[in-house]
Amino acid sequence: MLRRLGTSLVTLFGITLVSFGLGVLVPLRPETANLSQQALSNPEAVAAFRAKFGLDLPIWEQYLRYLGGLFQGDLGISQQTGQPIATDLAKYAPATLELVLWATVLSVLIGVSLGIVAAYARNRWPDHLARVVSLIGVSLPTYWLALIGSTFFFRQLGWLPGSGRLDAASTPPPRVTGFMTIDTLLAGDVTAWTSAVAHLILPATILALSNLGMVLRFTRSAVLDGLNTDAVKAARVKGLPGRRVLIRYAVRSASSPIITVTALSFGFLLAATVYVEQIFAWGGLGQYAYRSATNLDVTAITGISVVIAVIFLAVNFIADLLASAFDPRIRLQ
Amino acid sequence: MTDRSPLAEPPTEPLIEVADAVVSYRVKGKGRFVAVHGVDLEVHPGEIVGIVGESGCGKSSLARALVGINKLSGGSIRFKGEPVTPLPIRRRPARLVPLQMVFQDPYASLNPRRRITQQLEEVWNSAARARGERRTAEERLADITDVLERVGLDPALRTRYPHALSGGQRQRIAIAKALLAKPNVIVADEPISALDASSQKHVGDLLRRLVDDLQIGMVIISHDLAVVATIADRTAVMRAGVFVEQGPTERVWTAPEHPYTRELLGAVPALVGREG
Amino acid sequence: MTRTDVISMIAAPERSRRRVPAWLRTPSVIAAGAVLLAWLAVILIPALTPFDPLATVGPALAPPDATALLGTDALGRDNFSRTLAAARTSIPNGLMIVAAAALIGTAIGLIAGFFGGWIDEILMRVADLVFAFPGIILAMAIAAALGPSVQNAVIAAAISWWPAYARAVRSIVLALRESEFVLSNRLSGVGPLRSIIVDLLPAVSGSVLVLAMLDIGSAILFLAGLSFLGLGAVPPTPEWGSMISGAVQYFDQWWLAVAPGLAIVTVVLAFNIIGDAIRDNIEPRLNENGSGS
Amino acid sequence: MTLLHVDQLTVRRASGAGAPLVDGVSFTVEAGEVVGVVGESGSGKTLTGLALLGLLPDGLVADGSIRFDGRELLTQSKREWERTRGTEIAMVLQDPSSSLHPMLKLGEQLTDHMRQHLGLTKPAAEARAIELMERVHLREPKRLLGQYPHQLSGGMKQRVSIAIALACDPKLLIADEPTTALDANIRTGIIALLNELRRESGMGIIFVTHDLAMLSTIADRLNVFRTGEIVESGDSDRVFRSPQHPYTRVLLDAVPKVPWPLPEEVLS
Amino acid sequence: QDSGGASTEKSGTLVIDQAFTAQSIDPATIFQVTDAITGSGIYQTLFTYIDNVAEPEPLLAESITGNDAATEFTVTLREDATFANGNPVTAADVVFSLNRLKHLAASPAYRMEGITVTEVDERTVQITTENPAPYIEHTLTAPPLAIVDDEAVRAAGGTDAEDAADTDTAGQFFTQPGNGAGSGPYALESYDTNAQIVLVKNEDYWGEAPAYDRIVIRNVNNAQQQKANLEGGDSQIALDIPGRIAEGMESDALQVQSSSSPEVLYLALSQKEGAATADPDVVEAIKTGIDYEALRTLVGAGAKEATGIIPSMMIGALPEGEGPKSDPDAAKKLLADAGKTGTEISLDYANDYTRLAGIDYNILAQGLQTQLEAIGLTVTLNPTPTSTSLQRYVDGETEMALWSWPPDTADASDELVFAPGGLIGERVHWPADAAPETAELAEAARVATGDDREAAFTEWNASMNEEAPFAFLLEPSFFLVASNSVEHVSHDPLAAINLSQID
Ligand SMILES: Nc1ncnc2c1ncn2[C@@H]1O[C@H](COP(=O)(O)OP(=O)(O)OP(=O)(O)O)[C@@H](O)[C@H]1O
Ligand SMILES: Nc1ncnc2c1ncn2[C@@H]1O[C@H](COP(=O)(O)OP(=O)(O)OP(=O)(O)O)[C@@H](O)[C@H]1O
Ligand SMILES: [Mg+2]
Ligand SMILES: [Mg+2]
Repeated sequence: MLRRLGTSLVTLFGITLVSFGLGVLVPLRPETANLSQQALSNPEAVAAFRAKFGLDLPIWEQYLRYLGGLFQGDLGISQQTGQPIATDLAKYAPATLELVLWATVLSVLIGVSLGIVAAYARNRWPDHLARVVSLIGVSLPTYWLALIGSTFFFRQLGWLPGSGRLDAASTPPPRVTGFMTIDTLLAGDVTAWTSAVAHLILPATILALSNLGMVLRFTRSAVLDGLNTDAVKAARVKGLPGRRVLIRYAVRSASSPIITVTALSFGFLLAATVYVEQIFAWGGLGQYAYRSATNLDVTAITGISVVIAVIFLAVNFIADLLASAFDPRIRLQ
Repeated sequence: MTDRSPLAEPPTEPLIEVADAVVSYRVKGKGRFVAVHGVDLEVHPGEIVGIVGESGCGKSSLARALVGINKLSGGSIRFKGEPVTPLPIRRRPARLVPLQMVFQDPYASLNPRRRITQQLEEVWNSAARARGERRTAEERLADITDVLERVGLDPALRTRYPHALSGGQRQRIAIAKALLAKPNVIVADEPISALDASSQKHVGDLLRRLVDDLQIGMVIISHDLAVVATIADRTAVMRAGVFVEQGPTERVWTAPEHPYTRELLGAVPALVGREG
Repeated sequence: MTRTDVISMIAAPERSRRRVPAWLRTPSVIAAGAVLLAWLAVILIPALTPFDPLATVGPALAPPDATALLGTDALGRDNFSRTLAAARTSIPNGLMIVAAAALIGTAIGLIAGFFGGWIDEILMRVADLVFAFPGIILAMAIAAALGPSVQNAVIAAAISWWPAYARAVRSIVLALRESEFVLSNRLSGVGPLRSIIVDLLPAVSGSVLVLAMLDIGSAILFLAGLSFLGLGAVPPTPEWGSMISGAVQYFDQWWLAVAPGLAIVTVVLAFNIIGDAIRDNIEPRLNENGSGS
Repeated sequence: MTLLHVDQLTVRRASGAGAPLVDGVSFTVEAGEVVGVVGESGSGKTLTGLALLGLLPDGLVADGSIRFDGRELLTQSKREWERTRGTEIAMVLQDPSSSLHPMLKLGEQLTDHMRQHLGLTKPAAEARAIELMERVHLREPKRLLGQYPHQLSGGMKQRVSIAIALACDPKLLIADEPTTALDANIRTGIIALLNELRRESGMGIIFVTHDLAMLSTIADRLNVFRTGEIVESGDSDRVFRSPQHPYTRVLLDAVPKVPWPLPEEVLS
Repeated sequence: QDSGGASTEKSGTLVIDQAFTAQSIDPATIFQVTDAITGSGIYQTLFTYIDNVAEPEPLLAESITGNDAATEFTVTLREDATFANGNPVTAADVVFSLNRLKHLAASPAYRMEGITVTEVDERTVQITTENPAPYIEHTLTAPPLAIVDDEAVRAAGGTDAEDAADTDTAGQFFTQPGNGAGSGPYALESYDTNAQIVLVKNEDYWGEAPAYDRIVIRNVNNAQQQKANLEGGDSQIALDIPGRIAEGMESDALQVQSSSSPEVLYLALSQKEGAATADPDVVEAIKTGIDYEALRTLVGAGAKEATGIIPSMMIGALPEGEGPKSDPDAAKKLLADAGKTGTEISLDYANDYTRLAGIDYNILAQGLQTQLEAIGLTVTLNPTPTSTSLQRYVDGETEMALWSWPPDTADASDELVFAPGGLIGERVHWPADAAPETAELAEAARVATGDDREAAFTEWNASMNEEAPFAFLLEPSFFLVASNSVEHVSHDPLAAINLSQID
């Protein structure tokens, strides 16, 4: 556990180093992205800008300052917005997490069930169907799916809202968790809650679809492996009925891969939000990341990378804990 | 296997001298687990030493330590008077190459993706290089053919992949591989227990014959007392990491000193005793 | 369960009863075949495109008709020709990403697994790092910094993809390093390099190949994704991702978004099907070899 | 009474490719009889056992006839097979360490089929499981109920597998190399238990093993397998004393013969 | 389902969809359009434009008088204006705000270059400029010159001292809801540079009560999405819909407005030694080789001929039809005769730039590439994000670059940066001595006052068309689509909208 924590810290440290390194290697000056054209030709304005963000210091000193701040939870100031990055992230991360969480739940629920059915009905039509679904699923570009989905359900049919997290007309609920679907409930605002859910449906479903194929394949092959074990053979030798063998024995064997694929999905979906948030104007980490990257806001990129890595490591850690809870052989001390 | 005199003391210098060898493993969260608790052993040219003992008593750990795969945590092992150093990441020192090992699993001891010839040539090349000899293709072919004949295999099998051979054939190839290094000592860890009944006997006989012909030393490890009894000159009985008894095979078989040896003998099924 | 297991799970053996002649089932033959076919398609494309994909051939934004099968774009270029021609960007570069990632990853995995110790520790920490570093962000940053171009996108993708291979290879090597055939060779004085090349590399090549074939589709998607964000292919080069992103503003001209989208799906699907088939056919064979039949 | 009558049992690949893996095997098992099966690796011993349970691996099919207690098994429905397995014919699989599910407690694995087949309540099934474990010489059976397979040694796992097979009082037990991982003493104990069961409840036993020496102490009859066929079959004493088929002779020859007799104190 | 049909009923909330460029809502740092729009609701300037008329009208000021040399001005403030926190707007606030802008040295600080502001009495300030500034009212309309409450801002760590760049800490204060430092009809509720910005009615507004309870400005950067939102009644105003789409949207529920642009799209041809574009023949060929009309068609509805660097809305603009003429055949011949056919040129442009009237730079650049290749030039495109592209341009590293210039005010003096030796002139390595006549004309235009200004600028403009290494491509039109429930909305002359004027 301690070791794990240690390596995670090393990883995070490395991420800050790499991000910073990117900033150094890149032959660009942040002020061009963040100052007006007129100000750029004014050395004083440029100097003021560089001084404000510590860009005039030697790079190692900038880095040490950054690390010093990091230990106090200070991720620096965005060159782009002048806002503390921690504030920005606290605002955007919940939006993305809400989206990704729902998408993960959706894709894992559907993908795992289909995967189990496919494995059980191996080489019969449900399996073939699942194979087609999963192959197409892994072959669909998320952004294209999002475009098509948005065109169809929002523009053509008008069934679902196409941008943002809430109707512009409804007042956002006071921020507690940052999850619209929860905060609106906490505020007791049913209209806003309905709106929040309606806004979630399209992006979450599209994200889920883009991930479904992977989950399905993975589950199928894990359950098949489970079915191929001697333990399953032994269970059948005992005369247990097929369905019970499947659920109790084969799926049980597959539990740890299923947990892992859930964690993987989370990571995958986190990345896919870059596209989906862009199209649905979601206002989360994905959009923020894209903007920061194109504006060369190195401090923000570092902050985003750190936060995403933390989420990623945390999710994997939870996954491992869960897996070990399921599997007596790998229980952690 | 009839022409050995169980009483003849080997007059030569020992090839292998083991003094108070200790092998231990690091176990996660539990410190070290000592698998071999300090054993002494000598192996002379032309001699087969059998080591028997139940599963998990430390036989393989000792065998691997003998050739340097496992590091010793205490005591010493000498080969031809010089210490056996652990197998390094780099190339193994040339002087240790004549100290060879044959593994239990005939499936695992051959690379499934290479033809038999390629694998034999590989070993021959490295061993010749270790001996500092000039390497010519003719010599190599001659040596390989010779060795294959020695282990009783049709040289035509050379071009096959391992999966196209039976278990017994594979184990013979594994032995041939060891022989190509022109060994002085072969440590064989359960060389026959994975084989089916008919191959077991053949490979056992083969090992005995090799020792007699080439005057090499051999350590054979087995959990089966009867197997060892039929080919070994001396037998050591191992239990929980120590030798409880060690002596000429006939003595151990006919006049066991340790209760554990007796227990093992008691479990030898009757059929073994029925002379056919 | 670690990610390594996951990767080996993805590449887990899946028995197939289809009978394919043995020589056809060697990894290298299948891979070479698939890649060759892809190249062939790419080479043949210019012959198949009815128009120069870069030339204005008709009125802008014309709907599909007999000449312009999939309509024209805002510059009056033939959408069908462009969609076809885009394969020449996507496929070779997708292959390139995978090849680079697989090469780097395999080399690092072999070294880390074989030598172990601090070398392993350092290499794997780096792999962890890259793994945890959001790939798309890395790619965006690289592309934004070095300027968008297909080459930079390929570099960015390869940089963030190799750890998958390194881990898979390392885990196989870790298991094989202690295996008896490796040990017995090393006892005979076979050196470490030789051991890696002769015993370990062939053992991992099958898995690497399976992973790689399954990855080509994702690589093409990734590349198109970067282009979609304006960080990949540079106009006027036809590229599916940038064609889709260009089409965002022209949704009444549905053909502009639909054609490249379907093209991606088709090609990626094809590679995925090939990858699947290879996995089905290679893995059992490796298995037989590994355990005897 | 003839418990099992196998007639011309053949196992081949569904695709039809290759020679049959089990080729026209016929034999019978009487109630209370131990039938030894020996033969080289890959000769079809395990496949024959699995065929008797209708559990051939995917892609393999059986034909011929398997009559058990007077009824034909090969034409049974899936449901009927599920009722046959475990209660009428039970099997101890070849590899005990992998045939226990690593993530389920032994208690569950020992009792789930009892509750399914015998309709026992959980406590009743557990009580029976404890009794069975005692019979296979497992110590502290109560504690074992709450443990997972990885906490047991190979020999213990093998004994648990035997206990599972015996749980529903099968009429026929197929034991596929059930004693390979066992210490000599425990092996003797298990052999004694099987002897007791066949005498008391008339259980028929098919005993698959490489260990000829051990078979000689328990088997009534012997079937010698080679490449999917039975090359010799007959009364065990007779086969051991005067083997007819050359292959049987090779097998018997391979049994190590120590030039010395065992010491007196050991034999007694 | 939460979106009804297109509603014509005026709701309490106004939703505006725009492609965001938001960065900061501290007036002294505002230079992005989104922030300018937001600021127009919260803060007020001394002067303002009303609708799309490039004529400054007093807002917080009551009147202005100046000397003949146009270097000293006296501004009298309104009496009744108050900040949202109740404090009156005084001369001290004006001095503080403008000096803070100057000394903060942020992006828009250059607007105060050479300008000194002093308090005369509570309602009067004196403005002195180093150079003649006949356009001073235009300057005073700019969003960064908004007046903030000096007490509130000082209390939050703000300062107008010379070292403000280092010591001012009020930046965050402006993002806080209810900070009360502005005098506009709306106040900030939330500020999110990524997703949306929300304003609420300033209950204590000193003027006529604002029309809406809330204004939500959302970041929707896809025109199709903006269109759908409008049609679905999800939003009331969309700002970045290209004319091509906007034109077809006029309906019972929707109004479409277009306005001319303050920006001219141009190609900058570097005169740097070694650049292919440094060759006068090549410059000439490019300027005549471009088919301007075809480009306008490509960009779509409403794009107008760029008759020169000065857009048609400003003084000094040339009449329609007097812009650069295109003659591709002549250009081709010119190149061929000079043996320069096949010259390789790289074209830099920003591929994430969505602001300019929804023009897709990717398309435009490819159109240019095709045209120039037709006359015998080989053009490679080098699209990069704005930040990268701009840096290359600023550093003078581009060969041929596609840009537009957003003027700060609707006055032609803002275009003088293009003069030889000017800010933009330097970027293409075009010093004053490269075209001394044009440089002189520019200087003359800079200092001209009164009625002379128009003539001076016109002359400079015409000379630029002849001499400058720039090809002025077109003048786009800005389109604004709004729900009919919005009774009055229009672009201001700088193509933004003024929230406080919407009804
Ligand atoms: N790598 C290891 N790490 C920790 N413990 C080990 C390791 N290898 C072996 N052991 C332990 O050391 C002991 C001796 O193992 P060893 O393999 O030498 O036994 P063995 O006598 O060869 O048994 P078998 O007959 O089953 O092969 C066992 O208890 C085993 O669990
Ligand atoms: N699923 C399968 N598909 C095809 N062939 C198989 C399958 N399972 C086993 N076989 C083959 O059937 C033959 C008989 O196998 P079986 O397992 O019955 O042998 P066995 O006599 O039990 O051997 P052992 O003593 O090694 O356990 C072997 O050649 C084996 O390779
Ligand atoms: Mg061992
Ligand atoms: Mg078997």
